[in-house]
Amino acid sequence: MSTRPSRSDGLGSLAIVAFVLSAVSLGLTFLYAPTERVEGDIQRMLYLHVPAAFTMYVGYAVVFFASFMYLLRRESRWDELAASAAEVGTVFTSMMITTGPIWAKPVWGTYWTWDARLTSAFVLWLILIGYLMLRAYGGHAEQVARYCAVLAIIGFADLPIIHYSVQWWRTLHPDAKIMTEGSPGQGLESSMMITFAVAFAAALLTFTVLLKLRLRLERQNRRLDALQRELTRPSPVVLGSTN
Amino acid sequence: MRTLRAILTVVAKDMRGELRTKEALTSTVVFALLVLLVFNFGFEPGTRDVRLVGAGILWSALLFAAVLAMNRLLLNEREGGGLEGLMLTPLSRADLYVAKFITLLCILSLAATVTVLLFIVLYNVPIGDRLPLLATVVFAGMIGLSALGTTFATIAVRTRTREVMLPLLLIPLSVPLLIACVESTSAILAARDFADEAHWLRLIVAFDIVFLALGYATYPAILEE
Amino acid sequence: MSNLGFLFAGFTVAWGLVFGYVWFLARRSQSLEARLDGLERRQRDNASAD
Amino acid sequence: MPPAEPAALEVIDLGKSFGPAVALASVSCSVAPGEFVTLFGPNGAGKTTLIRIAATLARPTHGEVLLFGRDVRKAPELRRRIGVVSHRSFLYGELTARENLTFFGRLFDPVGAEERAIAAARAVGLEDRLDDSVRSFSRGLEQRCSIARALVHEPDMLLLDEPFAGLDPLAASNLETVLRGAHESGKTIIMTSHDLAQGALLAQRIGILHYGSLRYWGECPPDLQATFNACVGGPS
Repeated sequence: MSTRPSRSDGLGSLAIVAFVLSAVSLGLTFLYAPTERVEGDIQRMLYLHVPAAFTMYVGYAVVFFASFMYLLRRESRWDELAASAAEVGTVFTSMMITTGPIWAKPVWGTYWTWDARLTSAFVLWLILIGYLMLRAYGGHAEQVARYCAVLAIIGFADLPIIHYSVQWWRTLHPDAKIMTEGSPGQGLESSMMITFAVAFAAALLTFTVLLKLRLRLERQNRRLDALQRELTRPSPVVLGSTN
Repeated sequence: MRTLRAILTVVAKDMRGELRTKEALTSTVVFALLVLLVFNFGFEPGTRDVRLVGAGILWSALLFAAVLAMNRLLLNEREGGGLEGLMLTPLSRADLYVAKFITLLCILSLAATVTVLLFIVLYNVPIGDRLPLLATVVFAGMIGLSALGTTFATIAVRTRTREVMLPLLLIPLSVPLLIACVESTSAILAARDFADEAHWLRLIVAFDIVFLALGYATYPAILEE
Repeated sequence: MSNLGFLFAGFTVAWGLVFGYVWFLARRSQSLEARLDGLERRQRDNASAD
Repeated sequence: MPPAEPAALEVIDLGKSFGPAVALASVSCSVAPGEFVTLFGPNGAGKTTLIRIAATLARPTHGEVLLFGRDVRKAPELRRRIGVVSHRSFLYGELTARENLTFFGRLFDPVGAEERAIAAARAVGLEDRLDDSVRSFSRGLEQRCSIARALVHEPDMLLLDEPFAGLDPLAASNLETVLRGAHESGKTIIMTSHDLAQGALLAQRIGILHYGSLRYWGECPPDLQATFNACVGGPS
């Protein structure tokens, strides 16, 4: 069925590149990028937060695409990809959802507020948790694959609706628009742009490495499951042997 | 025509079974009543307060009662091997979605009617002639909940932790619907000009259409191995 | 500036998450290996018993 | 009988798997109209999977299954020609036997559903209990009602998954009579069984499945136990 993945799939060297790039990004963030005038040093958190958020959306897109392909083709490799991307995506979602409040405390004076972006991020995180729970408790492997694919497709269609509803909910309130997130792009210095670019590349590369690692593990796990079932099948019990 | 008739046959069978045991209906209404009671302790009810928090209370009661009804309803199907019996008939899997959706909508609408009336009485809501508007919003909300609920109750009932699984999957996905329903309900309760709030009703309708279509399209994948 | 404390906390959490996840994957990989060992042993036992 | 009549069930290189996990490897066989076939095999051999695919409940990963010459995946109306009995009854406990049978009959054809329901109940000897709710039935009665449900649309073929499991001797002999009657009226019958004696009693042809492949297919051998052991016993 599935071919044994070759040892030299380049994952090791890719991991090294990802690590080096992340270290470079860290260096640029603290040594190269200028201190922002209004927010001060804490603004450097955004070099982590924004790429993490972007990578989360990439993860979502991969899960959606793989789920769609799974329902279309019913090949287990698409389900393996969806399962892996959802888990790695959860790591980046968690990264975004923890660095966000830590950045917000000194800037906004509060860890959490039910602002539009925070709320929708929180909802997305909950959807992913539900997805992983369904993976864990959904029954036998083939059933889990179908159920999770349906959840991923419905969840993905929900993303824009969540975004707009939360936006309306907050901006149309009289007490809205307390604060807007430090939006990159407005009068950004070129050194900031470069730092952001490296940070994005580092995050995406880290995502790729983790995804490949997780995917390899998933495949091995499934092959082992199948092997175990073959080998530990109960020896045939014959009833009615009085015949 | 033939399909429609078969779908209605399934709905009639479901409703007959439900009206005989009244399991989903009674448990849902009693549960909604309990939520209304508990919130009563949280917020000192008075005419002014109801305008602010009434919508939240009403929709909390409706949402949690709906989750309860969904769990009950598909559990009945599961007892005898459930949907598989229906899958052996000429009805297509997508038609089964329509049948289950209509049944769920009927039961949720009945339960919601009772809940809304209880809410109005218990919280002294000065609703006046805005009752039809409130009914429209509640019914539109129930369509959306039933559309998602049919899909996820079918999934949850076959998982190991179904009581937790259904709300865990359903509620985050229904957030836009809930926001829109709460916002338009509070506009109605506060007697604000509804023309300014019409975008919420449009959002509810869009949500209903999108998730009915997706539910219809993906239901075969849930049922068929 | 006390902000640096927050900054440090944020970066620690983020890197911690990635390395924690890698560690978690490594643990799972180890448990797979253990299962594989068990199966191999079982297979050998079966073969010698038959 | 015209010679060109297609087989009641034709299975060609059928496989069902999910990734590396294989439920059915590659099964090919053919069942003539009016034949009575019993499938044997240890747990997890693929019997239920085969029945479920033939019943249009599961899709094959590869290969083809033809019912009366037509692909099961492309012709859902073939469900009118098969009746399926599984270890679950597919009945609704809160409704009576009559309501259950009429309901299923109506889904196939609204005309004359009530009459067909009564006829099906009579065929399994359930006519006295028609107005009792299914929840009050014993396992044997429930099983009979389940068979009546499978017969209510007058199918040409019956697919039964472990119909004798959990029945006491009296109920089992009742079921045997019902199956013999259905077979004599010209229906093709395919069932699975893990009980060699019971399963071989009515079968004209048997199949033995092991590890998802068909190890034996043909007339019932004189010493079924020995054949069975040879198929599933030693290392393959």
